[in-house]
Amino acid sequence: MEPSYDSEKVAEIHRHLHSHLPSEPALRVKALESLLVEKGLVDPAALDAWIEAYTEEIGPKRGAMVVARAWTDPDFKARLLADAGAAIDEMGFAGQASGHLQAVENTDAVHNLVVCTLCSCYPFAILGMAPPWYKANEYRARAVRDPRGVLAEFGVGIADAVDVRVWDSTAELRYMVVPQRPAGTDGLSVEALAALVTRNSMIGTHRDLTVSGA
Amino acid sequence: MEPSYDSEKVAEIHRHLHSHLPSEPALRVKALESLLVEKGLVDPAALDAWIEAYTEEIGPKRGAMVVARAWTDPDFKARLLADAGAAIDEMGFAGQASGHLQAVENTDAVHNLVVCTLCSCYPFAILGMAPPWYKANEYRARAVRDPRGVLAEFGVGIADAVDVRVWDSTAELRYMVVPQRPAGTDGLSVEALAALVTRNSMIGTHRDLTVSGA
Amino acid sequence: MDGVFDLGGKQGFGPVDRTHEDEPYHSQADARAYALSVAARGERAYPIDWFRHTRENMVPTDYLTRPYFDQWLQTVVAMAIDAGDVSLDEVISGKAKALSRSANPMSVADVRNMLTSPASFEREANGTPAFEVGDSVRTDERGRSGHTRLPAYARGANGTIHAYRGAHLLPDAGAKGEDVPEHLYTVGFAARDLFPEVDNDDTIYLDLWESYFVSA
Amino acid sequence: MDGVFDLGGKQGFGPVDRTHEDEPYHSQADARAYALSVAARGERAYPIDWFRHTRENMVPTDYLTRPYFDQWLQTVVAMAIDAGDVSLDEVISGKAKALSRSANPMSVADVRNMLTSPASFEREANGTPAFEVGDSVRTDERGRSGHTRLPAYARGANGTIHAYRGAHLLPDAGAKGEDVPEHLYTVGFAARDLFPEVDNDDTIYLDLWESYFVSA
Repeated sequence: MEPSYDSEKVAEIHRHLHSHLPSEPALRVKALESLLVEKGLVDPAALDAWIEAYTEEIGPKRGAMVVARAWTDPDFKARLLADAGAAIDEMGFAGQASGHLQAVENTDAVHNLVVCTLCSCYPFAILGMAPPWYKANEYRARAVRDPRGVLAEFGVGIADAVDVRVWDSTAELRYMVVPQRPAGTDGLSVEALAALVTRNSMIGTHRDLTVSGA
Repeated sequence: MEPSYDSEKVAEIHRHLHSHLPSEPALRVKALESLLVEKGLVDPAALDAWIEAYTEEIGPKRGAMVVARAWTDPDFKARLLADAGAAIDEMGFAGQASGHLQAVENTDAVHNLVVCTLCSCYPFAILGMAPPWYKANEYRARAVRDPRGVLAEFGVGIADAVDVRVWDSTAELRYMVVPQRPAGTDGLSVEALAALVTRNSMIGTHRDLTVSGA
Repeated sequence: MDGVFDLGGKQGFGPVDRTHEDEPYHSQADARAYALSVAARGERAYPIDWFRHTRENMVPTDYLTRPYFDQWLQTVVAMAIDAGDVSLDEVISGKAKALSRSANPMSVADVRNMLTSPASFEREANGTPAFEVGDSVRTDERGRSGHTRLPAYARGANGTIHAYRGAHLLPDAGAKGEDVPEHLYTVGFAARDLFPEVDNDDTIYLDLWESYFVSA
Repeated sequence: MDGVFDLGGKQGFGPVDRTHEDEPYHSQADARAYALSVAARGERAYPIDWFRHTRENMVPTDYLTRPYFDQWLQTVVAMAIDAGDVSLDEVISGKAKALSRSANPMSVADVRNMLTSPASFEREANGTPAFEVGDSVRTDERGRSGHTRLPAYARGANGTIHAYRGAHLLPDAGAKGEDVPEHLYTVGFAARDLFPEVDNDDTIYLDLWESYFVSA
């Protein structure tokens, strides 16, 4: 059958699941996995492929490579800021949720921060799995209302003169922050530069990258 | 000391209590009772007095007496609709949350329903303890948005031609509904009439009272 | 304040559960929690809106999942800790270090008195009310940062003055320990103006203070 | 839809917990729940906004308390029950009565393909965009009854068009199984226009569809 697209119907299904599935998350997941596999709706090999993809292959190192290249290749940086989806495709990184990727650049006068207040959308293909805090109620609630307070909790102080720009990515556009290149990195290779780029700097909860990579 | 009136401070206190008090409600209450009594902040005899007041003495029978009198005494009814707080004081029922009581009358063309969406305010002195559903998220969320749907769940069908008036009692005014007197009750005493008045009819989740009192 | 407590009109909530509806207390713990929360407020005449605002600042998931009087009790304890009548350490350890300096607990006579003495929140007005019955009003669009009593569902909405109620203490000020009387009105809103799916002529009434309106 | 999921700007939430931030999955169950929720969507190309709307219709306290991918998994299972691929009885009992008639599960090759093929939500536009970069816009006041992507904190607010993004599938229609392309804009809002306590010049950007605006 086709989906009903009926809010009331799925709400009622959720209430049944709430009442009848195990309340412990691990048991609930196990029960559902057994059934979905038994029904033939899920191939166990596909499960392993999904898990491994984000354990072994896809993670914030991709984003870091993109940033490092942008720091060292002005033409690439221009392409990245104009159409990030196409630019990461050049590097073989196109994938989940990267179709409408936007890159936003930090400067001395601007700090960017990314959130999705409605459901935790995230650019998987370029940053891997979102950290738990990105998906947490606290971050979703506070990032738009008190970004400077949230940043302070991450150890990031923002001077009054710096404008904070919060990107609430609730449509299909996804955002990555291009952090500023740290001082004292003139001689470093692209690979060495990429090693300095933290995942949080590409979400915006880290600002000042350092040569020690902290 | 005086209260700080500092939102952040009490929010932080709540987070500590969340983390450190027993998660089981009965154990939490027991632990707090022991401490408050030991600190001398609470007199156990006062606790018993509060509990007994709403078990033995104050309950929806009071509201029912008010309604029955209004049905049989037009002057009292006029006073009740003009100033319910003063009218119930005549009957010795003034008490908690009755200082700004309002009575709203059901008619063939109007049905009234009472809720407090912000915190479950309720006219204790005249109706006793609020039922759990009145304090529940579901009732608070839905009574203003879908009163007819909520009423249907209570077995109350409202004809399209009848206007529903929802009183969201978020200030210090409290509301009681004066239900319609059922047919076939001409010869009944005030006491017998009062026995027909249900608590839910005075909140508005019951409409058609019957001589069998159902 | 915007928060999860502002439940009016929120969708996704299921049927109303009517369990225990005919007992004054749904459990022994419920009865004790109620009594403790009213008795422990005793000597201090906390403004009612400081109580409400302290409750609003509970951990949001506790607010939505814990029993009602259990929340009252935790709120009263949080207010007592804030005011220094008991320490956080004492509450967490369960061990009283000393009698409270301010201990003068509510007596049974106090209880009897409270049970027969309704509080009034009406005060002498400052100036005349700006609106009359029948006037159109529009509510504030964005709410207030602190405690306030204009629910989110009725913000930025057009309504009609149904009644003038005198000057009552403004909750926004009460939650800060200030007594500020302000004109209070009952306002009727067409349900169809508040909720997009409504197709009837039902009316929602709210009691709102004059400063919650932006224009006539 | 108004619901607890619309968290932006809600107050009362405490510090951000950074536990497990450096592992892709915070537990084995988290990893399995993720994989199941993406693999079980397999053959059916559910509109992304039907998935989101089904998640929004979870029991509200589950939404706020359960792990993220655990919610995804329950959402996918609810969609599968709704579509008849598995019955509620089977899910509750844990006993499959028969192979799903439609069973044609996602293969490893399908996974590899999805991992390298970004979906596009851009479509041919119907007509020209009504707004240009720099235009002032005002968002809808009251929201929509069903799924929509205008957060409550940005309703009834004035903003400025920052960029035009082409015509994208409208989420409100997608949640009903309809493909409706509509002009999409990135809109900047002064934080001080959204939240009363803000006293800086920060900006909040949202990607909003043309029908979310009420006037220029």
